[in-house]
Amino acid sequence: MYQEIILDHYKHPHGKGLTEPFDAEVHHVNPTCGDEITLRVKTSADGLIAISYDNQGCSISQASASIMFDQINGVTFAAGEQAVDHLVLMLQREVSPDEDILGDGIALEGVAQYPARVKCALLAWMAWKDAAIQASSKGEAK
Amino acid sequence: MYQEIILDHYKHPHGKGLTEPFDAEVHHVNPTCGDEITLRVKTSADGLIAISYDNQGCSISQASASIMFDQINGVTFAAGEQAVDHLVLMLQREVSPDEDILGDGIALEGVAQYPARVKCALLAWMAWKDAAIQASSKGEAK
Amino acid sequence: MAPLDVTAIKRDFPIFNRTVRDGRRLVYLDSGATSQKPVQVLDAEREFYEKHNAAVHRGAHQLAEEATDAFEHARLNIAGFIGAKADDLVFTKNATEAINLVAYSFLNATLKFSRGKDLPDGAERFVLAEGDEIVVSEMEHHANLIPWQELADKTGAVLRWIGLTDDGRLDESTYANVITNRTKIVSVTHQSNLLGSVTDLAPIVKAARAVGALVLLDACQSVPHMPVDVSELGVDFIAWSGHKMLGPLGIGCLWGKSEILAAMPPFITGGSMIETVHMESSTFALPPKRFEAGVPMAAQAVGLSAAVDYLNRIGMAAVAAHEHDLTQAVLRELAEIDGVRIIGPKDSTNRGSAISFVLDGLHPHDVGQILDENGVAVRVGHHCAWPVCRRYSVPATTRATFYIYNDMEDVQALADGIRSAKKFFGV
Amino acid sequence: MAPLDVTAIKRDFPIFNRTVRDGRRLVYLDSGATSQKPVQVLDAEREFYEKHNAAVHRGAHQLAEEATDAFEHARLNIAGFIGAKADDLVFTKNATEAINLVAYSFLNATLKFSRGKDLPDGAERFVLAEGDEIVVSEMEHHANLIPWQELADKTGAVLRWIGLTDDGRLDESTYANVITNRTKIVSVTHQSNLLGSVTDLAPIVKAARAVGALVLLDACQSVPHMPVDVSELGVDFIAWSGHKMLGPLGIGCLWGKSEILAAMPPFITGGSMIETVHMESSTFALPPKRFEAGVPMAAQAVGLSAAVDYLNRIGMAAVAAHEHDLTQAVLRELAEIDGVRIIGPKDSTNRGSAISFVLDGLHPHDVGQILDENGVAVRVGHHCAWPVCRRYSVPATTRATFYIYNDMEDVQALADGIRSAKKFFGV
Ligand SMILES: Cc1ncc(COP(=O)(O)O)c(C=O)c1O
Ligand SMILES: Cc1ncc(COP(=O)(O)O)c(C=O)c1O
Repeated sequence: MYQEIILDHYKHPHGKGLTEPFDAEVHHVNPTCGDEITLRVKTSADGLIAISYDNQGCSISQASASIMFDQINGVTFAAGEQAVDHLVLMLQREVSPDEDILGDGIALEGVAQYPARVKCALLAWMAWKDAAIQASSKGEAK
Repeated sequence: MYQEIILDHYKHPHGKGLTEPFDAEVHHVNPTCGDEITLRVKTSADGLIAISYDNQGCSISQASASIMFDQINGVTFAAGEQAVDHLVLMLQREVSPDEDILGDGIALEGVAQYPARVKCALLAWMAWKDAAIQASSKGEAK
Repeated sequence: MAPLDVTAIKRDFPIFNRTVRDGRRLVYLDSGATSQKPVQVLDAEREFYEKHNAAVHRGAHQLAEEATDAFEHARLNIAGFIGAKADDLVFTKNATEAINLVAYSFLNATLKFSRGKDLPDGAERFVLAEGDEIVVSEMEHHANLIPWQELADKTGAVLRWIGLTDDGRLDESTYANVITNRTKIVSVTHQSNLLGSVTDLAPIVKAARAVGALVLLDACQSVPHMPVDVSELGVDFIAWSGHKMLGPLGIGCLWGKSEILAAMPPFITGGSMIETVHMESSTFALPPKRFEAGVPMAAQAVGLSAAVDYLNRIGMAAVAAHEHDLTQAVLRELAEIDGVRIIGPKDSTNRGSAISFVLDGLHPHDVGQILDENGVAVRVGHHCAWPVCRRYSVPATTRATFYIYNDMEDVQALADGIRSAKKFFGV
Repeated sequence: MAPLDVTAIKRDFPIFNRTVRDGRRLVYLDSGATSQKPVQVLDAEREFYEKHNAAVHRGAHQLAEEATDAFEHARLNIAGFIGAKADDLVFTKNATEAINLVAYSFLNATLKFSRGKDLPDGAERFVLAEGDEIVVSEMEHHANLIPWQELADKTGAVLRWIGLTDDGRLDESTYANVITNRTKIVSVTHQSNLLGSVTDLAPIVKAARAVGALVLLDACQSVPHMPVDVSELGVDFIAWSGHKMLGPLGIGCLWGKSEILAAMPPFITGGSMIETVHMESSTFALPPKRFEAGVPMAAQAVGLSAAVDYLNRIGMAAVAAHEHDLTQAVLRELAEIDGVRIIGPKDSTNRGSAISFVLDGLHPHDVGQILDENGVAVRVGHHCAWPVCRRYSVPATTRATFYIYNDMEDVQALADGIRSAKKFFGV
C-alpha cells in the first residue's frame, strides 16, 4: 500500500493551502478516524474548476488529496467526475486502474485490500464532488 | 404430579364461591397462562381468618386452592403464614413435606419438578397472604 | 415442487439426537416461539468466533476487517432474502426492539420537533399531534401492541384497533371506520402467532395509503415460513426475529424504505451511529448505522446469514407448501377429536401452521403437561397475545406450531397426545 | 498471588491458532474493543443450542424448562460475579442499550408524569423538570454521552460535564461547581477506554449523594479487568458488556439497586415484560423482567456465565495484577521511544491497561497499519470518545489494550512495531 510515490505525495503535498475567492467550500470528516479536509472550488467562465484545500489526516488521505489536486485541478466537472468515479470503482476492485484518468492515483490501488483505509483514499475526492455540485447548483440559481 | 388426590380436589373443589361480608379482597393472576383467583378474607374478633374464593385455571391451581381452603380456612395469620411458607420451601425442594402443616398439600410435592407449574400451585396461597396482610393493616388503621 | 426430505433435514439439527421425559422422541411443536438451529448455523457462528472475531466497524487490523466483511456480507445476504438492499436493513436484538425502534422514532421526532431541535429531512411524518391516531389490530402479539400503547400514553395520540371476525381474521368491514385522516401509522401482523391467520395485505395497505399513513408489518411469523419480498408488499417497514427462522437468539431485523429510514431520528444512541461528536451536541450517521449503536451482534448476523442460506437451499415456496400440508393434516386430525375447538381459521386457506385449540373441560396447562409427558412440546398460555384470548373468551390455548423438521408422524403424536389427555382427565 | 500462566490460557482461545498478514503471529491488543473467546464459552453456548434450546419463560415443556433454568442460573452466576442479587441484573444487548435504558427511564417517567399516567412508586426520582441537570464527564465513551445529550434535548434538562486534568483524570476541583442541587443523575465511567485512567469513586459519589442525585457507572472497562463488587461502590447502576470479558457478542448487563429498578417505567416493551394486557392498557412485571421484552438472548447469557466461571477460576485480583504488570512494562517501553506521547496517565497507579499514544509526525492510521502488517492488532481513531481527543488536541490516537492472554512478548511486539513504523516513515 505504501508505495514510494504515495509517501512522496504525503511528505510533499501539492496544492495544499486554501485560497480565495471561491464559489463553494465543504468540510468532510471521516468519522472513524477524525481525518478532515476543507475544500474550496472556483469555477471559471469556461467551466474549469479550480481547487484549493487544507487537510489533516493519515498518509493515505493526504497523499490522495495531493494526487487529486494534480489530476483534477482546473478541469471540467465532467472530467473530474470521471476521475472520481474511476477511483471509486478501482477501490471496489471493479475496474483496473487507468493511468490516463488517475495519474499517480493508480498507486492507490493497493488500498483496496484494506477496507478500513478506502475511506481515507476517497475523502478528498468526495469532498471535491460535493463542492463542485454545490458550486454548479449555485451557478444555476444565479 | 397428577396424583389421585389432586385430581379429586380439582374435580370437586372445596369452598369455592365468594361470600360476604369481607375485610379484604384480592385478585391474583398468573401472567403466563391467565389463571385467576379472587379471594376474600374476614377476620373474626379472636383473629381467625375466614376465606372465600372463586377461581379459574388449570387442575393444579384449582386443586391447590381447594387444598388451601381445607388447610387454612379459619386459622390465625401466624398459622396460615406458616403453611404458605412451608409450601414455598417444599416447592423449592428445600424442606420435605410436613403433612401436619399442609394436609393434602403434600401431594403437590411433585409439582416442584415442573418449574412452570410452581406458580400455579402457589397462586391461591399467595393471594391469601396478600389479602390477610391487607386485612390486618386495615384493622390496624381503624 | 419436491416434498421436503424431513429425515435428512432432521439430521442437521443436533437437538433431535436427544430424547425428553424418560427417553421419549422429541416432537418439537413450538417453533412459533423459537425454532431449532441446524449445525450449519452453529458452525458459522463458531467459525466467526474462532477465526475472525473482532469489533466490527472499529479497527483497522486484519481481524477487524474480516469481522466487518463477514457482518456486512451477512447484512447483504439477509436483505436479499426479503428482496431488499443491504442499506435498508437494520439489525436489532429481536423483533420487539425493531418495533420499538419505529415507535420511539415517533416519540423522539415529536419531542425534538416541539423543542425546535434538529431533525432529519422528512421527519414530519413521525411528528404526532395530540389526537393523532395509531392503528393496530386485536390479534397483535404484545410486541406490536404495548409499544404503541406506550407511545399514545406519552404523546396524547390515540390508539385504535381493527377488530376480528369470529373465524379469526381481521374484520375488513371496520377499516374505513378505524383508519382515518388522523391515522399516522398502521401496524399489523402478517400472520397471527396465535390464530395462524395470514393477513390479506392489499385492502389494509390501500386504506392506509389513502390517508397517508405509514404501514409496519410484524413479519415474525411470515418471513420464516413463506416467501416474502418487500418490493411486493407495499408496506414501509417489516420487523422480524432471527431465532424463529433457524438463526441464533439475540438478533432481529427491521427493514424500512430508504427514504423513510433516512427521515427517522435515532433511537438507541452511542458509539458507531455518529458522524461528529462534541460535548454540546452530535450529528448522526446514515441508516442503517444510525440505528445500530454499540458493538453489534456480528456473530449472530453471520449465524442468521447461514440460516438464510439453509432456507434458500430448501426454497421458501417449498417450506410454505410443506407447512401447508401439515396444517391441513392437523386440522383434519383435530376435527376428529371430540371436544377440541380450534381458535382461528378452521380451514387451511390463507393460514399458517400455528394451530391453537382448547379442549372442553380441560385447561390448556393440563393438556400441555400430558403432551409434554408424551414428548410433544407445545406452548400453552396466551402466547403474548392476551387480547386474542379475551376476544374468543378463552383463558388460554394450547398451541402447536410446525416447521421444516416436522412431519406427519409429529401430527399423529399431537393427536394421540390430546386423546391421552382426554382419557387421563376423563373428559 | 501466582502469576497467570499465559501459555496455558492462550491454548483455550482457538483464535490464536491462526496467523495474520502472511503467517505472522497474532498479537491481539484490541481487547478494549472486544475480547477473544475461550473454547469454554463457545462450548457452553453451543451446548445450549444443541441440547436445551427453547424460548425461555414461555413454555411448559421440558426444553423450555431447561432453557429457562439455564438462563436464570446464568443470571444468578453473573450477578454473583459483581456481588449482586439475580433480580437486580437486567440483560440487554450491550452496554449501550443498558445506559440508554436508564436515560429513557427519565424520559418516559417525565412524559408519563406530565400526562398523569400510572408510574411505579418512587418514579419521581426519574421525573425531570426544565433546567434539571445531568452530569457526565469529558472522558465518556459516546455510549455514555449521546444518550444524555438526547435526553436533555428532549426534556429541556441541561447537560453538564466534569472536565479533565492534563494528566488524564477527572478534575475533582470542579465537582462542587458541576454537581448542583439541580443534578438528577451523575453518569461517569469507571475506567476510561481511551485514557486508561480509573475513576476515584468516593469523591464523586459523595458529591452526587450530597445533592440527592443518582449515580450510574459505566463499567465496560472495569468489570472485565478488576474485581468489582456493587455492594462496595455506592452507586445506583452499573452497565457493562459481555463481549469485552470473554463472553459472546450480543449481551450486556445493567445492574441497579432493587428499589431504584422497581421505580423505573419500562423502556422497550412487548412480550414477557407484562402483568396483564388489555387493548386499552397494560400493567408490567417486576424487574428484571420489566426491562427484558421479547425473547431474550438466553444462549448468550449461558455463554457469559461460562466466561464468568473462567474469570473466577483465574481470579479477578490475579487478572488485575497481570494487567498491571503489563501496563508498567508498556509505559516503560514506550517512554524509551522518541516521539511517543502517551495520552492518559503516564504512570501505572490507578490505571488500567488501555494505553493510547500518538507518534510525532505520524498519523495513528499509519502507525496502526504498520503494526497490523507486523501482526499487532491495535485500534486507531477516536475510540468512540471523540471529545477526549479534542481535549488533548489530537485528531486520533493509536490504542493498545491488554488482557489475560497477553504477555511480555506482546509488549515487545508493540514496541518493535512502533519502531519499525518510525523507521518506515522516517520520523
Ligand atoms: C467505556 C465504554 N463504555 C461503553 C462502551 C460501549 O459498549 P458496547 O459497544 O458493548 O455497548 C464501551 C465499549 O465499546 C466502552 O469501552
Ligand atoms: C407475531 C409476533 N410478533 C412479535 C414477536 C416477538 O418476537 P421477539 O420476542 O423475538 O422479539 C413474536 C414472537 O415472539 C411473534 O410471534
